[in-house]
Amino acid sequence: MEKVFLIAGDAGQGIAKSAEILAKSFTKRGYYVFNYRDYPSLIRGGLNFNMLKVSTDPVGSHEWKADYAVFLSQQAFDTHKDKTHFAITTSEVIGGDFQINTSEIVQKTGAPAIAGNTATLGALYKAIGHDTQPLMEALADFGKHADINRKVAWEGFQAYTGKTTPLPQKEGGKPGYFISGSCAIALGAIAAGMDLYFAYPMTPATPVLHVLAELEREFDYRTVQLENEIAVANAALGASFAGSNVMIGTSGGGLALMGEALSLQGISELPLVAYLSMRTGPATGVPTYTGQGDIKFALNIGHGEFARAVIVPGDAKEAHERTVEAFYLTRKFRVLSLLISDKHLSESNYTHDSLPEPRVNSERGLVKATDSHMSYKITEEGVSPMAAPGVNGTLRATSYEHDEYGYTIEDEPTILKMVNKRLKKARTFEQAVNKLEPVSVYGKGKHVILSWGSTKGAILDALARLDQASVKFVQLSYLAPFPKKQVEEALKGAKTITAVENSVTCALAGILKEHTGLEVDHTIVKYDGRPFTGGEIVNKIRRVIA
Amino acid sequence: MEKVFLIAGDAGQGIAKSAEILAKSFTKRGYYVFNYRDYPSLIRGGLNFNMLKVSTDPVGSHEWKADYAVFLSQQAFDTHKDKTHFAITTSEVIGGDFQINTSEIVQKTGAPAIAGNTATLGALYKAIGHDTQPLMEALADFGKHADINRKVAWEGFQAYTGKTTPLPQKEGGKPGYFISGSCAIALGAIAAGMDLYFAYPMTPATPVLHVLAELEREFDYRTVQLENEIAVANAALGASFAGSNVMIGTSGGGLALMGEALSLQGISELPLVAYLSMRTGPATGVPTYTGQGDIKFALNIGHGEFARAVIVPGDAKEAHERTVEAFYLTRKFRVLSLLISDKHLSESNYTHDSLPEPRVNSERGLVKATDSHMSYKITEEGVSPMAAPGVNGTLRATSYEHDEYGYTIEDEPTILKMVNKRLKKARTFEQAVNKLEPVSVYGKGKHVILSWGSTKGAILDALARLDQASVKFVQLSYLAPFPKKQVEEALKGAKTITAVENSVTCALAGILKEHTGLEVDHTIVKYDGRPFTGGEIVNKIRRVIA
Amino acid sequence: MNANDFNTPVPNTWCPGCTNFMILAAVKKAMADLVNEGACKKEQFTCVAGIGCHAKIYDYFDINGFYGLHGRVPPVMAGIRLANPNLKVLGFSGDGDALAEGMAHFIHFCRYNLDATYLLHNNQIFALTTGQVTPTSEPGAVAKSTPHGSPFRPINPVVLALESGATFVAREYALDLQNLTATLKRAMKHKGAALVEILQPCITFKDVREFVKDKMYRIEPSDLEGALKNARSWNYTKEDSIRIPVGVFYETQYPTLEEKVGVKVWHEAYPERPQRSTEELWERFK
Amino acid sequence: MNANDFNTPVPNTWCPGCTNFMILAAVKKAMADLVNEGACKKEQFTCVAGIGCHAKIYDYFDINGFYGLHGRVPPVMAGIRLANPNLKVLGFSGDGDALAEGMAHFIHFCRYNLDATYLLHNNQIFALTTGQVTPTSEPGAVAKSTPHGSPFRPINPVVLALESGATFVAREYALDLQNLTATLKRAMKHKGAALVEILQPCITFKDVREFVKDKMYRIEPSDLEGALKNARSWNYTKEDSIRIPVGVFYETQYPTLEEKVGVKVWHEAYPERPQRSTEELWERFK
Ligand SMILES: Cc1ncc(C[n+]2csc(CCOP(=O)(O)OP(=O)(O)O)c2C)c(N)n1
Ligand SMILES: Cc1ncc(C[n+]2csc(CCOP(=O)(O)OP(=O)(O)O)c2C)c(N)n1
Ligand code: SF4
Ligand code: SF4
Ligand SMILES: [Mg+2]
Ligand SMILES: [Mg+2]
Repeated sequence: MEKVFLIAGDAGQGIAKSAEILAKSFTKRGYYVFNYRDYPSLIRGGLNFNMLKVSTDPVGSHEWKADYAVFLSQQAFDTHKDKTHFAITTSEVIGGDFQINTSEIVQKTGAPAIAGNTATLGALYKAIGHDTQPLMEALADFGKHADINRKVAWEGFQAYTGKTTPLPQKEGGKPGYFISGSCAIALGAIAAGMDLYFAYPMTPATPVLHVLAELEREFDYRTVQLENEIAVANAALGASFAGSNVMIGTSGGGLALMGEALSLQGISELPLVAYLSMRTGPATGVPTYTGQGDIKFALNIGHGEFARAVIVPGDAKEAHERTVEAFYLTRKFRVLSLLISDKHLSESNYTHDSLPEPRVNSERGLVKATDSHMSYKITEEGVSPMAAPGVNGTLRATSYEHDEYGYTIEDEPTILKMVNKRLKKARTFEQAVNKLEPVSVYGKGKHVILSWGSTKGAILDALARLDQASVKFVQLSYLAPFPKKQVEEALKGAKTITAVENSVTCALAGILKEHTGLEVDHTIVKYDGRPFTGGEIVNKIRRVIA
Repeated sequence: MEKVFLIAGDAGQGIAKSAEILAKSFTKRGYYVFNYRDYPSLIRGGLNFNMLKVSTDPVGSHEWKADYAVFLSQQAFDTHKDKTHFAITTSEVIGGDFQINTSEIVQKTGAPAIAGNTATLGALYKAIGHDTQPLMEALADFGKHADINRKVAWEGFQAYTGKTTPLPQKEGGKPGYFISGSCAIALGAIAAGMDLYFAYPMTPATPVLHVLAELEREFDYRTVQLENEIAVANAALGASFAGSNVMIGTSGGGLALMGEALSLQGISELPLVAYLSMRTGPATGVPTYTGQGDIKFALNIGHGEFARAVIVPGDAKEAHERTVEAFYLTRKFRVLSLLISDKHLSESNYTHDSLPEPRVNSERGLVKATDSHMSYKITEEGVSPMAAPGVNGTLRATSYEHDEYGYTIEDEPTILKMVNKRLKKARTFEQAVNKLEPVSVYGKGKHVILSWGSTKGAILDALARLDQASVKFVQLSYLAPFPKKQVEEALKGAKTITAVENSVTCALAGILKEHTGLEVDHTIVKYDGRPFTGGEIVNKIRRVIA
Repeated sequence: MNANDFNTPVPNTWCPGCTNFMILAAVKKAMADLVNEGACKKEQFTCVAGIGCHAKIYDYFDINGFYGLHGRVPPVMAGIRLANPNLKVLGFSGDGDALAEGMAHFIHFCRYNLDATYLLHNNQIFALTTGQVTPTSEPGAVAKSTPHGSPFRPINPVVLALESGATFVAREYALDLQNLTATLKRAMKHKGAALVEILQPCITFKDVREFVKDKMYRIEPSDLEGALKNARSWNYTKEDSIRIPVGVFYETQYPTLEEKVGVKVWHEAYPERPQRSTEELWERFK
Repeated sequence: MNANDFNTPVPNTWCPGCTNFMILAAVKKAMADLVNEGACKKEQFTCVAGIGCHAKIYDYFDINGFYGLHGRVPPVMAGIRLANPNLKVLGFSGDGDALAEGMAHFIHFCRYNLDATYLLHNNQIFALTTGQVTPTSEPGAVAKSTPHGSPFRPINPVVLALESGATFVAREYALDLQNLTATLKRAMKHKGAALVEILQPCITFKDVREFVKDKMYRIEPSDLEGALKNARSWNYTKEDSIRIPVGVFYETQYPTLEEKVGVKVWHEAYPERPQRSTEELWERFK
């Protein structure tokens, strides 16, 4: 059983905060909440909205139609009134199914005008037939303004006399965690033992920068914003060379500036985690909206040939786990870890209740340098043990082809030796990735939905509504190295394969074909900057497998 | 009938010049010459060598073993003596099969020491049993030093008493053109009507910059070196917006810095030709050596999804023709033209005798702006007519998603409309590329060699020595849009497919599979920075199709 | 012709009250004046914008426009001017745009003495990305990526422009419409690289309107040494003791890059370039 | 310990007689002196090189080394210092490397006052790419990409460094081994961003050895104003009338970026970071 809530108003009106409070109040009672944030690229005056799906079962997507909407501005009402079955408005708005006189309430309670929002939350609680206790708890988030907001909420609850469609009480459910993809990635980096995070702000990667900056003293690492993305990537490699565990973060435009440095990662083999949060492209595109259109670029970024992990988690919990894996892989194999999210995963909030620990521990794993240390020693597995400079020996890292010491070379035999070393490493590393469950299978049907990244939530929500005996979801969490065997295994006996991607061209279909020769039967794509909902997937899949 | 000559000495000794004179002398008699230049990344003191194959039939590659070598320094002799059957040395060198006393000759003739090189060329002419006339003609290149060099050459000819293995006289052959890939590309750009070339120096793309700078006043265009590659790419788009026909050039590292601007090309749809000359990567790699390892990066560069032409000519003549096509396509369809070469094609010299004109003419094709001009007008073919600013109307170009006027938008319907416009354009453009003979087939056998770019010369040379009834060469001159139908046609009935690529991973195999589902049976790769020779291809193909 | 003739139908998405509105008004007024004076035709104006709040200006006036990438305004201006020296180019950058991402181009724009007017909307913050420090933020500034205080010192773009060869350098305050308009007109009339820094307080993330208004005083142009002295007298700190010089710091003449390269309006000189046969071109390689 | 203790077995590929050999000698000598004086251990020295002839120095001394990308020396230095403030970082750039490709980083390196020594091998040419103009080439310079004369003016890196906040700024001549060594030692001992421009004539593409030697005169450090005056007195032109100041222009103290950020040797402080459970970390999102 689920209910969808739409909270809409002007940018700067505190929409995001109201939605968060509401969501938190539900998670406190054990509900699952998914929160989608929709906002244009401006600071104040435009329209924002949040779509919350609240359910007694796990949810990972929103819907485009709400059961209840709260409209905090006229513009919001006029623009979005069709997105809801029932509209609660404030005294500032003309129209709607039920109006809460927020100005009266704030006057009566002596609250500031902005607290009027909270009255509508009280009203919503009445509308679903719940007592306000969890809401009152969640309002603690307002700190010293908590009490006044509670008063306002209570008045809103009292004032509401509109229709009520009850949401079944969820008893006994353990309160879950309500977290965004960005926060999960930041915490994953902390769990993995990061020392330094370098970034230059870029939507939608910026929240990770903000969260990490906030927490840097508590966990004793540092966050440094540098002059641009090129500086960021090169500084990160410098820090990695010096022994630190580093991560950088950006969006597509910033990544495009880092191509040369990522290629340097390839030949210097310095551990590096690069976080990419995609948005609607090309170029500046539609900067606060989502898309998965950078994936082929990420898979192939950097001139020359070198191995990389392209890690594409599907929800917040996985984002945390996979971030730890990104650190694990780059430290253990000295390959580039590209950790990929998008606006939808980074900026949506998920409810997770169980938190299994990551599959691996990330370790710095530095060896002690010897007096005649070989930074690029040829080993059986192709991985040269890594040491940090400063205590013993002479450590080297270089953008040129080099010998085992890191000296520049140009002769054929040494080039071959070193390329072959890196090739061997790539194979060792591929085996390690295969052990990280790069492919997950949900359901058992013969109609396969194949996808990766942030579409996971909508597809899982759809799966719950589809005939699970006939549909199966194969989720890829790694696109490089491509988990060929596991994908082939998962697709064996498929009647149809449908690739789902938030893109124009459905790169996944080509990627699948390139690696397995398998052709998808259908593609479901969406490229208007908006993410899929469970409902959309249900409809499209039904049409496709009809 | 062919002979291979090796000219080796120290960097700064004039090796390249000697080789060029020798080559030119042969082309004057109607021979075909291919000249491979091998030099390390330094200015003076290291070793350079040139390998010339001189033949009565067309040639497009060198060999690693010469019939005659000239060694101008001890170091050159010691390092490269195994590369030849017979070594002519100068008086400075201890060793060799025959020594020309160059110091005596320069003394006697009163020539400067550097002219000693020319004596060895005279000697070579004796060794192949030819009269020196064509050499004397070619020495005209020395301008006011021509006569003294002729004297020296004559002395060298006289002094040689070593073995003679005659090269058959080639009578009646029309003198060919002896030209490098770089020069051909520069001339192609001039032929296409380029107004502005922007670049930042980077080996092996720099020669195009130098040649274009040299010729800019003669053909009235301008070459501008800017502060870095990011400036280059953005300036080019600015100039394109303002109505100019522009090209930029770089190598892999520079291209990696241009990713963001190339993505801007994708959404702004401003005509742009970007020339990439690849070298051994990743990163700085082996900067004066060759490789094709950037191809997947080039095919996918730039965040977001947008169409592009990836044009991969195989020799100098084709480089000229395809450069004109690059301009044609970008102006007609407002798509990015990526013109790709590598050190081997750019810096080798080819002999061409017949010069068919390019398939198309490049036209600027500007329309006149109207008062309420739509820079991104939706048309049936998806191509918005292009006008230049300054006379009428308001012209716009933008990195944001936009409406037909170029104003910023974020709403779903307009995003869809504009993405669909660009999709339509991509299809129109694909059809145009299919008319440009993107695939060439040589030979008729059922064992197919599939390749692209600079490997063409070696493969054609090999084909001449292989059983042409059993082997066929399918050459791709476009990798994007991928000429799927024509490739499938050419591969129909193949017994085996062997992909040849100067790379580690043979990207071509994956590209083929991605687009056609076809799996190659064999790959022949080489990744030591050196190009294939005809002989290497012959040996490897024989093993493969045995 | 008046400022309103430059209006567009696009809804404005700056925060209500944003000081950028005044810059927009001033630029439109300056352009209208120039057209009325016969100095320039409307069709010649061409705007190049970076990415940030400042750059949204691209949508708000009806002149030719290139909405480029973050930090890349100067090279786009260079490309436009080298392709068509008849266009009157106005560049719009923010402090993040010009001095963080785009610092290399900022310096080289001045060095090239490109004939264009470069407006630097300085609000000492990355505004559009919701508030982080920029190269002109004061020492210790608390912002979203520096919640424990910025470790950086501000850099002075007026000094840098003067030292890098800009031939017209000024600073104005966004809310002083009259002086801003006058200085913009002067800058647009100047032949060569003109930098106009505009103090443009962000009322949402860093509202220093009162502070700037209090501290401002007008200066007159002087020689380079004097200009530098004036420029260095305020280094973007927020102490109470400081004073902020505004006005034209410096103006001089020097050949422009376009002149030195020797360019023309290529597409007018050659509506189509003469077709040249391969044989003609390859002749020299015989 | 002496200079030879820093030798490597790698064959040197500079042109015979290249002035870079003297820079190599001076750096080795300076390092040996610092070790002998107990100021530093050999293992602490860490070189960061750009791409160009200058950068080949990476191969020629036996100290920790990061051979990076063209133009990117400063951010690599920053990364190293923020990761391990015990390392003694020496950066090596060319004029193309630092002032064309890398201009943004050059300015910000000075602004950050990163505690590192930055050597700028200035030969007024892109040497390794066989000779094109750089931002310090004289006006009208004829080179391979400007056969009809450069349209650009030179820019003055000493002035830029002073204006951008470098706390130690000097210029030396590559062939004056004694002064070069002494100044390098001073720079290495300085806490903060130290720029040492080294006039390093390229004997193959632009041999101005005689010119530089003739025009050089030594200066003493002064206050910022004096330093700027000295620095501006030569702007990289080649007129007969010019004089070239060499020596230390300026030295001052200011907190470094590392201090302000508050860093430590992370991998020594935390050989392995404590493992933290997801539950512990997610607690705050309950
Ligand atoms: C390559 C790149 N990096 C980062 C961004 C994200 N970004 C957009 S606006 C902006 C800050 C703009 O600050 P400023 O130039 O000062 O403009 P303001 O918004 O303050 O007017 C940033 C970092 C981007 N668009 N492109
Ligand atoms: C991104 C990038 N662009 C261009 C190059 C090519 N490149 C190599 S060295 C060099 C010039 C170096 O000039 P400078 O820094 O002055 O060094 P010098 O050789 O004079 O010592 C260039 C442009 C490169 N390696 N990387
Ligand atoms: S955030 Fe600041 S600069 Fe941006 S529009 Fe709002 S007030 Fe103006
Ligand atoms: S080219 Fe010039 S800078 Fe480079 S090694 Fe030779 S002399 Fe030295
Ligand atoms: Mg700003
Ligand atoms: Mg140089």
